[in-house]
Amino acid sequence: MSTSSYYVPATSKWPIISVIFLGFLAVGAGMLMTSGSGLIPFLIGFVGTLWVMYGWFMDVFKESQAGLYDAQMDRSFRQGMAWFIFSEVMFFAAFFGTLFYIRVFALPWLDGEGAKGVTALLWPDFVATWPLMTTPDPSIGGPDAIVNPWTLPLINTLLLVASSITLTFAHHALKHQDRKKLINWLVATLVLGGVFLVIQGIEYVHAWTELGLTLQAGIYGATFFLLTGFHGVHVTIGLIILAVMLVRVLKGHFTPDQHFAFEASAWYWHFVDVVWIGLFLFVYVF
Amino acid sequence: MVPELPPRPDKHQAISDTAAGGSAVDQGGHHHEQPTGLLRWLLTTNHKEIGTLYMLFALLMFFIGGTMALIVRAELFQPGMTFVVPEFFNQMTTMHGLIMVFGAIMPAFVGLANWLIPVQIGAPDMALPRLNNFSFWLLPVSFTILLSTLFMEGGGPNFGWTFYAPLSTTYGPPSTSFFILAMHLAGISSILGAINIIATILNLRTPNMRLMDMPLFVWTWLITAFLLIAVMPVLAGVITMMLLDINFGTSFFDAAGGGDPVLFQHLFWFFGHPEVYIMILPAFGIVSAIVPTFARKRLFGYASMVYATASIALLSFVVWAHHMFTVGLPLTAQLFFMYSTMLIAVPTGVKVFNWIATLFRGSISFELPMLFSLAFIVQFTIGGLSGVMLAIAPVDFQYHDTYFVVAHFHYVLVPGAVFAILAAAYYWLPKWSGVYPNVKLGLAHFWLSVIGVNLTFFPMHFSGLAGMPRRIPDYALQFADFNMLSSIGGFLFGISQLLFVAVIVLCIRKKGEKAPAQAWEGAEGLEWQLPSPAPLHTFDTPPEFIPERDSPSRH
Amino acid sequence: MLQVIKSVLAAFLGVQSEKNRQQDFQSRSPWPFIVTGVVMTLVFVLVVASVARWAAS
Amino acid sequence: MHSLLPFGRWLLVLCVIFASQVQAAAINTSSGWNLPPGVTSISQEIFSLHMIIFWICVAIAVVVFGVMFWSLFAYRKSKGAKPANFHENTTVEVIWTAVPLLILIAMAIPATATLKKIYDTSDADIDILVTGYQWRWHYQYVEEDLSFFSNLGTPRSQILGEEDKGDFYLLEVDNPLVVPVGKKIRFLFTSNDVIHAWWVPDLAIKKDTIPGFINESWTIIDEPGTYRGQCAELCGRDHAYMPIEVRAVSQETYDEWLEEQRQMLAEDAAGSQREWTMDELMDRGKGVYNTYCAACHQADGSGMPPAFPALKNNPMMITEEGRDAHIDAVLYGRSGTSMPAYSGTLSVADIAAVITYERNAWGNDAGDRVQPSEISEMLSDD
Repeated sequence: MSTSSYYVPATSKWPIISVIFLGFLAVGAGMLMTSGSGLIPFLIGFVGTLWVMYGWFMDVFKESQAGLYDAQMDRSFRQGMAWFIFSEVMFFAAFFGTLFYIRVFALPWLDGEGAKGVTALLWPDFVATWPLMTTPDPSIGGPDAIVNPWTLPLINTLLLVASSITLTFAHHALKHQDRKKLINWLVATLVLGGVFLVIQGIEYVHAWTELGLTLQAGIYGATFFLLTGFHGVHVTIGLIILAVMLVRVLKGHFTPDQHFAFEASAWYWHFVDVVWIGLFLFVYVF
Repeated sequence: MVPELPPRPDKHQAISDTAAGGSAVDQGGHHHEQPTGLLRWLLTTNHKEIGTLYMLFALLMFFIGGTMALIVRAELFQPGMTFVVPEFFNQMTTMHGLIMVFGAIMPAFVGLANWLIPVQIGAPDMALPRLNNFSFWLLPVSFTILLSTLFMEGGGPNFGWTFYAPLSTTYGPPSTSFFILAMHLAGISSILGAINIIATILNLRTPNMRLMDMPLFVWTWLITAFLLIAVMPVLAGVITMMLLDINFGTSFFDAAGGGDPVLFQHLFWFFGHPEVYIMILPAFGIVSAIVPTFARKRLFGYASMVYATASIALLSFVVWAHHMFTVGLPLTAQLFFMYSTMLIAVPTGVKVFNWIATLFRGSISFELPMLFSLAFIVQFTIGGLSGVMLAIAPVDFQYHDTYFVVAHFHYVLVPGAVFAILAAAYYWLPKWSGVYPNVKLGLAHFWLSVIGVNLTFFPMHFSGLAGMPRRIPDYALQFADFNMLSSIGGFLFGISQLLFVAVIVLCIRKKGEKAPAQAWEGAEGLEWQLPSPAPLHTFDTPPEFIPERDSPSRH
Repeated sequence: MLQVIKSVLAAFLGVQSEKNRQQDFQSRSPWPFIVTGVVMTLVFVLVVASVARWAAS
Repeated sequence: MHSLLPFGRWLLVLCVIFASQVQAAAINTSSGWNLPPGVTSISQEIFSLHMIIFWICVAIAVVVFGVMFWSLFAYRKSKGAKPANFHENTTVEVIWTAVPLLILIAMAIPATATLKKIYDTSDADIDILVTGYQWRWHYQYVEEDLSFFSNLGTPRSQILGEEDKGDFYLLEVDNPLVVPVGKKIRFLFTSNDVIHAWWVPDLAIKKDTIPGFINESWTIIDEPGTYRGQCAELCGRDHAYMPIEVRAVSQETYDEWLEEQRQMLAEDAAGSQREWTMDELMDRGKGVYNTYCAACHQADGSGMPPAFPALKNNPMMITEEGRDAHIDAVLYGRSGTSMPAYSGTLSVADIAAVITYERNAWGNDAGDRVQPSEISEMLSDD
């Protein structure tokens, strides 16, 4: 705080516009799921939301470049981002909790083990295994096979870990005013993340069409796609954020002291990376 | 995430002046041009205006949800299907719960937080003002979608506000997807609002206000905001899984595919139990502000109040399954959740004892905010004591899902949380509007509310113990008398809330006794140094703050 | 460290004298208190869980 | 601004409320306003736990509110009270933290003991599988090869207020669960659709029925009698209309009842083979219709369009061409609507009778009969 007066940002039209488009998005999605119509409001909402994010962030960048934000505003942004990531952690915690509950409690009970083993009277032929290839009611149908963790998933793990490292190098370059290195490492990160997504897509197609591993393939398919799917969405968001950072870097934004937007995207990317490590261990390997 | 203290201002930049607070008031200066008319409210980033919006929204929802409650009470006035059909009755109980929890009580507290936290800690506004605007305006969109489900084919949500699977998934009405998306929007609003509140409290305190100097309302909101950020995403996760079960053929909550319906309840109550505290902790903060003012004595055990709030919050993460004592938990789990739940009574008791010790040997007067706060203490304690009874797992087998539970949580939420919100409104209305609330109307409102609320909810203990399950539109004859009393009380309570609207309208129109800066004789805190009504922009520069322990006026 | 543990325990019970509290808040960093608090919460949960396990057997 | 007056009024009002409730409870002597002590050792243990914790709470309330109201009275500003200057006292705080803790520990010990007894389902004499359906209970005597549905016994006319309500309004069923006294009965709870909860206050059993999982509980009933309860977990539209009636009888009566049930089953099996007259079918069909169909399609067949179509003058039910579709709808339900499949719920005789009834009641004039043998043939074709 160089002066003791507070900085309060100006009003902005973006929040209210964004609320309107989110409303379109929700109503469109609801209509798509219930009646099949609703593509138009959904697309309006989707495109509109993207537009709003672009506009809102551009305003923030302009203000940031104009030097309007003081140290206090910077701290507010930092804390806001940190708590936002904490909320994301809890979002994934719910899904990991689901996975553990199913594996540790529900399936053994259905198979006749543990405190509620009497349940097996209802499913006399069921055998609990993980991965669950045959569901308690066989008509639901489990997957025919599962993804081998030591093929594409391992490559993906290495890609993401590598991308975290390259991003850290980029950050160091930024701190040392080395624009060229910064750009190179940032591009490398983007490429690694992009390849990760492509491989994930290939794996999904393979799983869905050849392994019979689908959302409907019992609880294994459900948890598999829930965890990897939401992780994939987060990778995509992270890539978009990093791409925006690249554009800003190319425009000459950020200084060694003031580059919180860059740091925030790095936090987010590391978070996505850590989630993947958990996924690799508990969804694929164990 | 606790920051180092902001540096003290080098010079006292002319902020040591009078109660009218010369520099505390905006003097034109560098504030941006305000749009006018409707646009002003749509675009506002001012914490006071957003706070007002939140509270008005909550009031509207309070009346919509209340009307639904009255439809329920009208049907239950007598046994037999008399007034509505069971399908509609279930939609009314469900929507009443959802609207009151997510649309009335939470937004009311968020509105109070918006209005009060910046002025109580000497901040110019919330830390992230545009996000604040965004958080608010998500709510009207969310609740418009939610209410519109009532008019969709198959009706709105009819599975209770706890929406247990598979009643809400496989057997839910088609509109359930809309309900889920509406909850997502409300959840985003809550998370972002909570992030904003934490950032404000940790980052924008006036320089010499340390954490342990903060008013308790700020403390309770800091902890509440933490709870919100921790559990709203879990709710988002579980409703997303519902959405997948309904529309994409997954089997999270279906044993046939290897899932478990009880998993839904675990996830829901991992959110739901802290959610209960989200709806009561800020009330503790309000009462802890009002009682010392009208007892003219420092709050007894400030530190233990803070610690007790923190322990309640931490414990709230490990007690969720006490809502599920009858689902067939293994014995060890049953015992664990029974013990941890019983322990919550300890810090909660500490709070009540502290308030009473504050009253003890004070100099007490009975203005409207004080009346509501005292009623809160008594009525909340009744709800707390029935909570202790419910914690005993084997006995809970008899209470669970009966009107005894309905009585318990309504005692905590209506004569508890709602009374605290009303107390806050009467306490700070002079600061918001510049005039005192009308005493005659306020007294009538208070007494009719106290009578109405107790007449509604006290008999429910008995109908529950006598064996009446909750969420039924029709009941056996032995519950008839208690239900008739409850229905009469419900209508009395509901209608008397119109008096509150009258009080507010009078205040908005500035009809009433003008309030000075320090509207209440014994009031302490930065907000009472601002003129009444508080100007739109306050504290352009950090004000000087004297911690209460050093305050000359109250020891 | 002992003082930190003592203070956190006091916080769990909600009882601490003003003198000790003032002393705690002299220290600049809240992190030892936060970390100790989280650890003690976990310990507390484990204790209640083992009591439940013992009682159930 | 105002002084004691409101408090006097407040106290007075609270007294009035309390008195009115005492009176209300006294008027209705059949109910009481407390938990029933029940008829099993567990229910009585739970009742005494309940009373202990209740009196502890009352005592705490008396002390806390006593101190509070005395303070409010004694330290009024209007009487010139001057505020004291204290805001902490470690001794007092330790005491009021420790004492509640001790009380809670004292409560937890007997509660744990009771809970452990409740969980001990070993060595049962009789196993009964209880299955929740929307909206009826199904009981299966596991060792006896005997099972039946238990439906709401209260006629709809009472619910709609067209007729005076009986003493056991909404607490009576067509086929009660019959069990012997003095025997350890183990209940296995599960559900066919959504979560229900089987609750009989006199037995102090309340257990959720979770689809796909089984929960256990047990009871030994000491006194013969009829014990009533209700579904306690919201399970959809007719949640209020699935009561429980347990009849505890002596071992001899129980054995006789079992014999009777077996005979009825045998008769039913025989009945599905023989030819039924129109009157027999209409008579039985009317009963089945009122139990299973009238809640949606109404006793007079008028339905509640569009959700529940009218059966009166329904083309499917007055023409020969509609016959197959009609039978199909009753047997297998209609997907996408709330019409359930009855092939697993009703006996072939019941299905034949109710279809015949629907085709010939309320002015429907299809005139044909559907025989039980026809239905059993169709079912065995699947």
